[in-house]
Amino acid sequence: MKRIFLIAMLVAPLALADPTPQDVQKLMQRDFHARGQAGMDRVVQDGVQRVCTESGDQPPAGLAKSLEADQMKSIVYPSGSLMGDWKRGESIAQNGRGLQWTDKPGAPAGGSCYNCHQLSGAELSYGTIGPSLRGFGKARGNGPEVQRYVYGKIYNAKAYNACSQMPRLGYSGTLTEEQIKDLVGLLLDPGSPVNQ
Amino acid sequence: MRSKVTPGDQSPLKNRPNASPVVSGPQPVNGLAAIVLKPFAALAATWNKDGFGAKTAADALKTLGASNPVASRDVVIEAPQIAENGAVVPIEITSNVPGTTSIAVLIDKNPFPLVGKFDFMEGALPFVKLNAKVGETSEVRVVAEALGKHYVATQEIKVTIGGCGG
Amino acid sequence: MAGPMKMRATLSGGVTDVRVLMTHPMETGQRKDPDGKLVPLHFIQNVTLKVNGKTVVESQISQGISRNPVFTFRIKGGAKGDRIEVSWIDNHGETNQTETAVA
Amino acid sequence: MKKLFGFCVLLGGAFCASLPAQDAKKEIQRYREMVAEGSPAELFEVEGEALWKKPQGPHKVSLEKCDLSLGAGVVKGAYARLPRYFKDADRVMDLETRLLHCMGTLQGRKREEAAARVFGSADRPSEMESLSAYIAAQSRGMKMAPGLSHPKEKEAYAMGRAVYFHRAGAWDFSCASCHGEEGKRIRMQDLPVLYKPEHARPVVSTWPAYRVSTSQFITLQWRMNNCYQQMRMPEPDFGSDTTVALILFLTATGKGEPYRGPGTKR
Repeated sequence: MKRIFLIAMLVAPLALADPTPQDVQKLMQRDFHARGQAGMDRVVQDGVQRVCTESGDQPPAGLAKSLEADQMKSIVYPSGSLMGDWKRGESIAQNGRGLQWTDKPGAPAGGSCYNCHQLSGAELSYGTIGPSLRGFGKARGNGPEVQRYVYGKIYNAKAYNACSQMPRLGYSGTLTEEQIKDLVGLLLDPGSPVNQ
Repeated sequence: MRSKVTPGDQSPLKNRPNASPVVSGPQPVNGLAAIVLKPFAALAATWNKDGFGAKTAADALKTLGASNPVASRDVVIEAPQIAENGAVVPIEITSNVPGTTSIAVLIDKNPFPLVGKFDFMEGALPFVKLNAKVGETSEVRVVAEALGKHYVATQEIKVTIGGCGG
Repeated sequence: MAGPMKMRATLSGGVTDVRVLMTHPMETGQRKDPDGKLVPLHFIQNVTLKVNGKTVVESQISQGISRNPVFTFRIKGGAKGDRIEVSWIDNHGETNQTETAVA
Repeated sequence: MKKLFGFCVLLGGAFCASLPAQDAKKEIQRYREMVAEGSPAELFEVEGEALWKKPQGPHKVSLEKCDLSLGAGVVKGAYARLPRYFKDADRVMDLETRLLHCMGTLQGRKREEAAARVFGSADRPSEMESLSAYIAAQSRGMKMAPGLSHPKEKEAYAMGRAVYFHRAGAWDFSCASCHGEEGKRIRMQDLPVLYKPEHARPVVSTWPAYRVSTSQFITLQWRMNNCYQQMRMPEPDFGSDTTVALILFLTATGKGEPYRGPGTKR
């Protein structure tokens, strides 16, 4: 990991006079305070965040690859089918709460999926930061390979694209294993509104 | 004092259960009664308790003697088809029906559909712009009264979720 | 004490446009406060518009009107300097009023 | 759909279209315009003016002598010049930070007391919110021109830009995660790309603003705070260098636009 930082420093496009991510982090450590479940540990960048900040989300290919491989190791797959209940998945996708200082610690969080993605055709209010997922399962089927990909992508999107804007919903502790399975169901179940 | 001079409190239809279902009959002029009997109109105004307490648009319209209004394109609703937030939905209403003396606004799906009734006199144009709460996707129903007859127009307003929802 | 009101009345093309803002919570009686207690029903019931002392619009409204109500009314004719008054009364008997001259 | 068609006949065909996505966007735009026409923001200006003139604190004086960068007591045009470096405090300050400063220096109020309730509620707006509405409104028509020449202003601008692109927190977000690419939106909300002048101009010229979804008047400090909440970060201190730097960066990016707020937001 240390070596990765050094390489990242060399490719950093920022001019010398500009504040570095370390400078920003130091200022934030002084200017922010813990509140509710949002502790000050969250201000400290991890390797992915640091490299992505330094490279403007465009790390060199080799570095991206090694970061992704590293992130892939974090994914914990449950045994058995990864397809949960799409109905519960839909309400998780609608819910935009979780991990904020205003959210009750321990209360079930949402995936905020509709904030960035189109899913069910019935929901007009969807975001476009991520790609549309309309008909996702219809186009790809719902075999074990696809299930594994979707589960992994939701669990840790950075394992597939180091500087993805998508949160690492499993890795960050936002969603439980069960909830991620329900979202897999929402995307892949032929009965899900996503695939109508 | 309030109940005695409140035409809206006592629906004329209650006294006339067999009133014509097609076009409702002439109504007492609320404003006039209020002015004559109450010098401080704003401080002791009429308020249609039954109408505002009604849980369906049909029941509310009954209290206005407007059970079967005639559809009219002269009642014009200017409102967005989609509202980003149901807490504030702007609705602009104009009645081009000659002789309009009042406009009632109802949101069908609200727990209490009737949100307002406006009586116009002395040169006020039959026009109002207001902000209403619309709890869920619903029809907006506007009923204008002119020369004792009632005219209606409706428009659907879809209520969506805006922002991060967190 | 009731919060502020603000009004403007402008004459243009032979029509006076009156826009009035009122400070009021317009509570539905169904909302819960942060402690989970129901906030009691509290809303304006009547809004009256007068021109030079004569009532021209009598409004009856419900809790279905948005918080901090805004109304626009129109009066045919009128002249600059006409006195426009708007008053309201709510279900607690609280009242407020404001006046302005047509500009 | 059948129902909708019925109403089409009634309304002379004006609303006959169903609602494909592109129309949905247009309708939302219309919704925003109609809401903005009747904004209660002005009610907060009235309240704010009264607060500006109200004697408060141990010194029992009003804020009327507060120097908002154009000299003691000059309100007209002051907001459009902020954030800016203030020599007496030796730091860059935005409007709210400056007001807090004046509450201390003029009114003799302790920071803990004055800053205890900077973000209000619909039921009880904060002093800071009403004051911001009043002071910002006195800059209507003036071009946004924050301070960018003093070394500390330059330093804050550079820091603000770095903060904008800095990824951290439980969800790995920077400001640019949402406000980073053109044509994107969250739910129905279009996302301005705030490091681009053409996007920043209409934004900085309409804050602070009344928010219809919560019936609250909201300030830029609140906006920064709320963004960090949604970014799953800890809470930034009110008026901290981080927030002021970010506000300076955004305002400077949108500079030159005539101020036309306080605005109305979703």
